[in-house]
Amino acid sequence: MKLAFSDEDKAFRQEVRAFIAAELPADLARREAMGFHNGRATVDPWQRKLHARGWAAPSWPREYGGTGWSPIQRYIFELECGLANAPEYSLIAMSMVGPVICRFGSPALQERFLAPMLSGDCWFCQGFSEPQAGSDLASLRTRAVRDGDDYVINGQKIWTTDAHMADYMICLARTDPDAKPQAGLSMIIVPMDAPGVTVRPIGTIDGDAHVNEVFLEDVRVPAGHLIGKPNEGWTQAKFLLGHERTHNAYVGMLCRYLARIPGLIDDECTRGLGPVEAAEYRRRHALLAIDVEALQWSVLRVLAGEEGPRLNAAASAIAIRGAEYLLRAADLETAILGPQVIPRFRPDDSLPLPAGAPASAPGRSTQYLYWWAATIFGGTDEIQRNIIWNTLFR
Amino acid sequence: MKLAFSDEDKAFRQEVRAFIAAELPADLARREAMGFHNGRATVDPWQRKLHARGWAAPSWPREYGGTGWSPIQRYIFELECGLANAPEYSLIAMSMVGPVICRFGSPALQERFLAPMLSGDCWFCQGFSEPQAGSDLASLRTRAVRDGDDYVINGQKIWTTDAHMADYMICLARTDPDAKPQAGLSMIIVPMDAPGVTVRPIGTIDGDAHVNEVFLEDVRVPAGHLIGKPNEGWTQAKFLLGHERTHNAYVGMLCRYLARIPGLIDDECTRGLGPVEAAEYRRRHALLAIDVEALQWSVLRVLAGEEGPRLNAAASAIAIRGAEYLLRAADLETAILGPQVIPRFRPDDSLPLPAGAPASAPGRSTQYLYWWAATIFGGTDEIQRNIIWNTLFR
Amino acid sequence: MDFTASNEQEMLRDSARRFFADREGDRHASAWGSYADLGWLALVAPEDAGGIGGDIEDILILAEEMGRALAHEPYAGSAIVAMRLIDRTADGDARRELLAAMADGSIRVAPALYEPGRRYALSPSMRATGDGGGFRLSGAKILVPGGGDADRLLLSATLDDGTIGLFLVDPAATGTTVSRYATIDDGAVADVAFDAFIIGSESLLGRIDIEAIDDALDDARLALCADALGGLERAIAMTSDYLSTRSQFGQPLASFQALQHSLVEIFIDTDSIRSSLYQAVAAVHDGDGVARRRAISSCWVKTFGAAKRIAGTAVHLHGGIGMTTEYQVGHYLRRMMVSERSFGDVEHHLARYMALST
Amino acid sequence: MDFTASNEQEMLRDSARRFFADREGDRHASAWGSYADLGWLALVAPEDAGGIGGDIEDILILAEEMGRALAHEPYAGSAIVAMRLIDRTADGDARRELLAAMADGSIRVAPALYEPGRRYALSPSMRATGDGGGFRLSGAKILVPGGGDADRLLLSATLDDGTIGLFLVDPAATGTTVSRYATIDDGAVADVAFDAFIIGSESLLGRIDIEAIDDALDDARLALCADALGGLERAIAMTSDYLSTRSQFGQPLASFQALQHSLVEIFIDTDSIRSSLYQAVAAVHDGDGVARRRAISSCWVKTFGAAKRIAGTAVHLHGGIGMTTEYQVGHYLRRMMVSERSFGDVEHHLARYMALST
Repeated sequence: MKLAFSDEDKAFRQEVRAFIAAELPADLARREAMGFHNGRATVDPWQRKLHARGWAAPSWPREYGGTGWSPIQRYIFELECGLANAPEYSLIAMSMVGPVICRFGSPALQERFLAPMLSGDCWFCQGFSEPQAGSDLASLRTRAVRDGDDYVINGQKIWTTDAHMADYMICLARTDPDAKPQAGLSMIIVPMDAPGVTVRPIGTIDGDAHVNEVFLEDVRVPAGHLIGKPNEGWTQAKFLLGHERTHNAYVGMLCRYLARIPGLIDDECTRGLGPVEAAEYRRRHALLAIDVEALQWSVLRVLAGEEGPRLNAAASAIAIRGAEYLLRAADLETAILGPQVIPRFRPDDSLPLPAGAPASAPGRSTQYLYWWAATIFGGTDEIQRNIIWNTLFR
Repeated sequence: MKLAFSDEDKAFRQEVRAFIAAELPADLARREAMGFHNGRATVDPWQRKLHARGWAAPSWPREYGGTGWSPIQRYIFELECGLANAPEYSLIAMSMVGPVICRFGSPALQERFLAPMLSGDCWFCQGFSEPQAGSDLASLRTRAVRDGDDYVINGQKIWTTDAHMADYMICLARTDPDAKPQAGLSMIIVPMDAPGVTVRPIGTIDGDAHVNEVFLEDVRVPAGHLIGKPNEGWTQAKFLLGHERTHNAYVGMLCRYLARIPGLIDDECTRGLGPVEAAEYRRRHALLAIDVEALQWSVLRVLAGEEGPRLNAAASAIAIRGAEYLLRAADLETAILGPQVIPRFRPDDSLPLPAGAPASAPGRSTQYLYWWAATIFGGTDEIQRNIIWNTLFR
Repeated sequence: MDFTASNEQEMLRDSARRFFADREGDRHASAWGSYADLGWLALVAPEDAGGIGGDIEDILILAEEMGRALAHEPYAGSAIVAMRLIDRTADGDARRELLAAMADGSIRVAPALYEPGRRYALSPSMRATGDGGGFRLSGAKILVPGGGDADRLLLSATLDDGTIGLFLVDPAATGTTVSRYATIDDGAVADVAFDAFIIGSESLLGRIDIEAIDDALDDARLALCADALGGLERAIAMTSDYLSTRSQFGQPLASFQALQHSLVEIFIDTDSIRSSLYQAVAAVHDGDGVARRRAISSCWVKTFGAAKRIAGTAVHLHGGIGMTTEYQVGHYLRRMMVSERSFGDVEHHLARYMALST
Repeated sequence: MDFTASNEQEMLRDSARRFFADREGDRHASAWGSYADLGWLALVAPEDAGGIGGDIEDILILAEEMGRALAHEPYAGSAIVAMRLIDRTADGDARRELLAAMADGSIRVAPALYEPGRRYALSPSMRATGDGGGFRLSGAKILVPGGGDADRLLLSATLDDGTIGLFLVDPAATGTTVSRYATIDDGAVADVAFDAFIIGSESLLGRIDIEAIDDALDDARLALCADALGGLERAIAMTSDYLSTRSQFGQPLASFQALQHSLVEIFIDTDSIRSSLYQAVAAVHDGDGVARRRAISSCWVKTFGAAKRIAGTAVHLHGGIGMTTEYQVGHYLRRMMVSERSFGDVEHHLARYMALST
């Protein structure tokens, strides 16, 4: 038992930090810090820098163009990106779809998709959720029927992040209607410009635009777009969802909040925030920092495999706390800023700020509202608690 | 809708306050404030004063020697007693058993028991809970078998508050073993000195002595000790438990804590408590006071019958919050006193205090630990939540 | 002590509920004229100015329904705050005529009290410098509720002698810049800037001190608490319905004890807000100024210390659908975020409560 | 980064667990001699004084087992604090001999640092006035862990020149009054009063500043956190067992989702304490004094900010039986109450954390 970062880890952290400091465009960092959902045009330049450095895909195997980093190195990279307001580039493609194609895809699929994903020329969205199947993938209804050399897909997906700007969807569809609910699923790559694909944005209460409904009507895709073998979609989906077990801890985002909040408090003290209130907000910041310090080590324990058979439970635990702490962080920021977060700011920050709003205000309410979704997606808190109970105590 | 205390209510409050100020023995108040469980010898003088004033039984009908007060007057009385560190006299006899005897008991039973209860010469304990039936009275196993002019009782009761100093137990026992679980119960008065009754104190983690196991082995009591008709025990028990729906809000005790805490903080500031910590404790006190102000009006709403059909749900809600707030209040007191609450103080305060302990320290840890029991007895928080769900949302 | 609504109060509640139900599809059109027609503006106005001078209970019954219905009219600002301020400050015929015109809806007045970078401070840094017979106004007011739609602005400014004057000005006049914008809960506010704007002496309604301004806000604060209460009760009812109708893993959501208990928890919290509102109303009737202010801050802390968590839990219990703008429950969460920082926030009122407790 | 216990560490844990299991029925008899025999005292002593100079990880593994077993020996005080203080303060042969005697159990030393009415202040108001060749001690120390059973007291006193001296005194000598009493968790402490007690100059081990005293407490603080962690993990395991075996309303308690989720919640909190302990250990290894102190206070706040609630929930989930002294789970709650205020409480450490964060 040796609980310390190695010298190599520390050197790696410095290397990442130096790279980000040199290469991250200042305006991108500013927009990322606001917290609105940025479009491809905004974040693509960063992906190209990462690609040039060989760091485009931290979670892919090295032989497919990934970095080959250890889990601890990936953790450090993610944390430093979070702290420096560097965006997570195309999370679904890089952290979920990519590893699935590397692991299960045919050489032809790998040839076709992996390189463009690395260079930022190919975005994916993830077509899992459906209107009648929130956290319950076994009840998916979208069907893919083999017809000659094609699959013909019919169905509806919902909560599809980035569908409006993705090139492809990785679609979980039922290919064997007679099999048991989990056995008849397959994963198929669907071009978003295929005839029969309709994307309808879903307005969400945070006022940002990021999730969609996707309607699939007689969508025809070549059979070669099937990943792996027919009806192994459940296995692939579990691999995909399990691949980023620690992502839902959001430690990068949390550290970004923690780093920013003391300055916000100081600023607001010059704009009417009283010393008693400021002391209370500093106290809340410290309590959150203490919780996040523990959360970071919970993540490290999972990454280092310390948890052993308890891995599922540990991953659920950090997802629950990650969402909870994000809400606390965002709530604290909006409390510090007080009435200044009332205006509806636009993701397009070309509009002038209202007279009462400092540059730190835009995005703060949006993020607070959005993090309520973090208690839902990827399995609600209640489902995570069920997982923990079943894994450890039943 | 008129949300204010009437002039009569205000005058009544002054009258109660004046009576307590004149009559409550100072040493009794001091001991009561410590929070240990006081014995009969300590509290009997207070009951005699109340009896002399005609205030011995606030919750009995006037024709049986009760006060005939309105629910609001009873509330005011309880609150003022709480604030002034006046003890609750023999709660089980006065608030539960008495009303049951008034309502269901034969004239002979009323004749025999009510007057001695008023004068403090007859204490009751309540024999409901059993080892295999915590919050689930339907599964009680104690049996009472009619044998000539007697009932012969066998069984075991647990968590019996005051059994060690009571004259009688009101015992819920199964008189018809063939009836449905709830239908075959009866309530029988058992003299604690009857042969076959054994009382064994249960040590509890708070270090105080108040609950017991009671073993009943071939205990023979006259059939006239049956309250009401055979097998109507379930109805009587519901009447009894429903009679003091607002008692578990503990507003008197909570107001006592709230009144005391600012002085504790001031005192500790002279004994090393820093200004930052003191400010935090004052803040917690204010937040608790705000919660208790609302709780008091929740109680008033129940007392005034505003809740209508939601009465059960409202009673459960105030029980949940009452226990929660007691724990917060007691936790706050122990936090303020810091290391000074570590010693095990004795209920018998004749022992000298340790050098580090101020007079305010004894009883503080004991009460904190004891209030965890408030989340259990009278139905756990979980059972209360089930009641609310079933009443309002199912 | 009487907790039962009178017949008149029941009628008021029913008519409000019916009114909002009827215009459900048309929620964003202005209803100020209807508010006047229904007597809801007169309810706030004093009797000697043609108003009804309604009890605080009546006003809160209305506010509760406005919250349930997510009404966007600036009732707390343009009815309660504006009328209370004018009632205390203006005199004689000017007072009576203005209040009567506000009560019948012919003049809509928006209170402009807050300034950029000054959080909840009520002491105006805006100056009204004597200029000939009138005044020269310089400075800005922000987050004026309904400020883009009002006929007049009621604003506070510091006079040359250091006292505070309350002015009634026309936002359409030259020298004022009104910037209207939306709030996150679909409400409309405005920032207003004055650049050496010249007004006549008749614009000065009277002088007022900060404590009196704060007192004028207090009824509006209770109205926002009642508004939140109405919204939260509705959000809970929607959630209860949703849990009963929706299934997952082959079982109705309502059959899961964890979800039952979550809903019960926010029910208890919401019902406690009603109790807190009642204690504040009792303090209003009791007449002691310190006790009243303390009780209102108590209610504010109780309400908005819990409101976002309650509404957010209702969203959470709905799952994804709760996050969408097409579904109503998430709108309550946004509304709580705005209300809780409208006349001071939780920390502001906790500090006021503590200061008044010693 | 390596989270796996070494073979030696596994053996240490196993032997401790076995030791405490064997003496389960005899928990209140003193086991200090056995601690010495098992090498647990030497583990804390530096190598150059015949000790093992164990890693902090090893000490915490032991402390965890002591917490699980509700051991009453004052290990944090008489082993960790006393040895760390002596190691830093005494010199030469005196230091080596004393530490060696403590490591083999032949001398038991209780640290006496806290004073009446001074909460967690480490600056002694007790005076050691020069008197001939020696000193005259006046004042009192309180809550000395194991102070009634120790061979020597290690106490801090202010010297004539204002610096702080660390003294080793015999509690049995004339002029000292030792009052032994029980704590709420069945531990034994003592108050010690000195009335113009005369001691020789050899009693002064050396001088020390407040920061160094505080640093000497830090390993003991981590030990108390580990002790709490071990106890809480055991309380959760007991609760899980209880829920599986006990039925109510005809169903096993473990089948109720609300109870499942309560247990899961305290499991998550307890497991987070382990993570927090690990971050503190990493900071100890890292060597930066400010970061170390900050990380230890972070761990303390994390541990004792949650410990009572976790243990109390375990009691609650047991129902009435959890409140009884015959059953073990409630003892953990009492132990948390004592530990959390042993070397500073949550607010004390939050203040230290914040002061070190700026």
